[in-house]
Amino acid sequence: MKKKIIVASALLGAAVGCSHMASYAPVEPTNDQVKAVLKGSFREVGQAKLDRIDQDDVQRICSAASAGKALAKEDAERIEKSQLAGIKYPADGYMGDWKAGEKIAQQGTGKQYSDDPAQPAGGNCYACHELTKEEIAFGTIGPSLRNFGKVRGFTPEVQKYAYGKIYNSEAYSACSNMPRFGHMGILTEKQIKDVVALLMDPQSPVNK
Amino acid sequence: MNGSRRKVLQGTGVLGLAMMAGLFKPGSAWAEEWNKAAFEVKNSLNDAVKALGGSTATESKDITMTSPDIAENGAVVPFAVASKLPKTESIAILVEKNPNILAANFFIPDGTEPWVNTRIKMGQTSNVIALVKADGKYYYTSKEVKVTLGGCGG
Amino acid sequence: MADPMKIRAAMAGDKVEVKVLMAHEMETGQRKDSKGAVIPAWFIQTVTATVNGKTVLSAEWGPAVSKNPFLSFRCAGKPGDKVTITWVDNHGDKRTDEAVVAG
Amino acid sequence: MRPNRTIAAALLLAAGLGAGSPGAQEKSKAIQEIEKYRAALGDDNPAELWESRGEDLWKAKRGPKNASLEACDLGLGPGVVKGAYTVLPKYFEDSGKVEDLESRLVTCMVTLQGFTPEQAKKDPFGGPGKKVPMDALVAYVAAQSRGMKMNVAGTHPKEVEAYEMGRKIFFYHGGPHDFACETCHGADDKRIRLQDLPNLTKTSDAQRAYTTWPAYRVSQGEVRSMQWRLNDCFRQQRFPELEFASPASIALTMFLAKNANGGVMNAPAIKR
Repeated sequence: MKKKIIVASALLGAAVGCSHMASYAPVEPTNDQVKAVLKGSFREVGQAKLDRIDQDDVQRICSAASAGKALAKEDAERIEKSQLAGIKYPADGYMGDWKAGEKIAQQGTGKQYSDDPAQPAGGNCYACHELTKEEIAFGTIGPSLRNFGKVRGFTPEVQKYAYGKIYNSEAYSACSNMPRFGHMGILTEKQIKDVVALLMDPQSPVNK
Repeated sequence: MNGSRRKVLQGTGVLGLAMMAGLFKPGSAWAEEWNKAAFEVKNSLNDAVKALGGSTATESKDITMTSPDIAENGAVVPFAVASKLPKTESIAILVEKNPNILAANFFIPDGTEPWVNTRIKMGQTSNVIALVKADGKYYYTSKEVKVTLGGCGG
Repeated sequence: MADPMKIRAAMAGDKVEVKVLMAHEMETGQRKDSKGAVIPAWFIQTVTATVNGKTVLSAEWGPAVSKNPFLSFRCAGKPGDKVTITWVDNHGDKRTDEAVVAG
Repeated sequence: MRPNRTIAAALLLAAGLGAGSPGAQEKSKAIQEIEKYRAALGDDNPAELWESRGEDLWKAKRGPKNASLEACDLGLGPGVVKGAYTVLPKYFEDSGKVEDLESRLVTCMVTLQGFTPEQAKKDPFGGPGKKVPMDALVAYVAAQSRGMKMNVAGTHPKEVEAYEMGRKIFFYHGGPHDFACETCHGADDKRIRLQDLPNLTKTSDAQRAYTTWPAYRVSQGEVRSMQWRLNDCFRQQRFPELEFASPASIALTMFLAKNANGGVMNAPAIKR
């Protein structure tokens, strides 16, 4: 959207033949230029090192896409394929303890420089999703997950999908807003299973 | 707004002058003694009433407590309490689930409206009680206020 | 030393409505610092309000009153009257400020 | 100001036009109560305590040169405070840099008062028991633009460059959570928990958001500047720490401020 405005003003400059305006025409900095400015503007604190500014392919492509370049179909497919291939499924089933999952869904800390890296990170699901009827303080960046298992069926296939989606959301939807909890080592295998149980256990308040 | 705002004077100066003028006698007329025992009561309304010098409190519809049902942050929860009880002497605000139940107690002399508006901390979702002393007896009303979590890192 | 209060006093019907903002930490004594040590309680314990020298409100507060406290009340008075507010905290620190009732 | 959208949604629901989901009614009730909460905080804003401290600091003779900041040019000429916040960030000839309010104050503390840049940038944010000059100065200066429209020029080549850089930073995904500013602030009508998230790529939301900073945050009992806002967003984005008055922080502020042009300043505001 912004892109269009910039293009329009550049065109206007050219059409009017206004030379000083043309000379001020915005030039979009390259990704490397942006990275250099960021590296010079941030400092390492605690567990947050400067390498967090380095991007993987997914982050680089999705940054360009959100800044105005439409996400190419090939890029989307490439992201989804490569990310799906990297999902490590548990050997002993997908379901953990929904009560532990609820705590993980409530907890917002983890991976910030202000957090103790020795403590497990939270999933902070409620920041973006509606889950249980009881928790009214939920966000709407992601879809409602009320009755997640009840609606989709309490089947092993859906359990596996839920596990994979939490492990690496990019495998199912390129440039999703949702963190790649397993892929990036935010949540452990056990924690992801607990969150799967929160979504998929018939006794979980998500399905009540 | 600015008119009265800007007329703020330096504290020690005023206090010093006032003391010289004999307006304030520290520890006596100008400041109430702080009721330590009442502020140390844990979470019982009855214990708080006793610590304030009463025996029991009766529920009353003549007290209104205005506050949101849900607080966006527990650090600041606005409360306004009004009493229609004749001879209202004091208005207190108590939060059942705070470490100490009594948050604040206001003494209302003749000529002052039995109404106060202030902001209180709440550690978690809790019942909040407005306790009024009127004509020597204690009355109360209460409501639940939910405290919600917020933010993306917390 | 504590910062000055902000006091607004204006007629609201036949009463004076007084609004006060006070600068104070109102530390509960329940919190811990980054090293795990308890931060000692530090809070305003008593508040007294006078109009032309006559007490119109007094209060006792615990640490559950919010940081940078706000207080509003309505008392007898008229434009030009002098409203004086004094607080004393548990360290024995005091602060007194004044405002004139606006017309 | 803020409640329009949610109140409208609540009215729709009340009129029976809302979605049939059983949660819908509760949702609107929760949001209505949050709106009541915000309304109850109203205009009685402890930020006034910072504003008056800031005014005293602005006029106080401080630093090795024992000078006040009263000769500081905040963009509208030396000593002009009224309206200055609406034209910042701005390119300054004397420093050869684009500066937002905070970095401009640093420049003036260095040039007029004789502080070293390190001294001027030290402790930019207050905390429990820690009062810092910067917060108070920011509150004072911003308050002198209350009721005035944001009017950032953004036409000097350096300003254009900063805006473009800020724009790219806004969309820059990184860190363990893949977050960018855009993750939370790139779409309409989103919330995190119960907090509305302004869509900062849209003029009306950008105006509403930018014009209410700096703000007194009741959750912290402190007045927070735009520099703090950005610093703490990046903390929650799981990035390293954004340095105070750094080039990235000023570029991003340029992007946000210019997008808010036309919005009426109402800061310091009071927020959760």
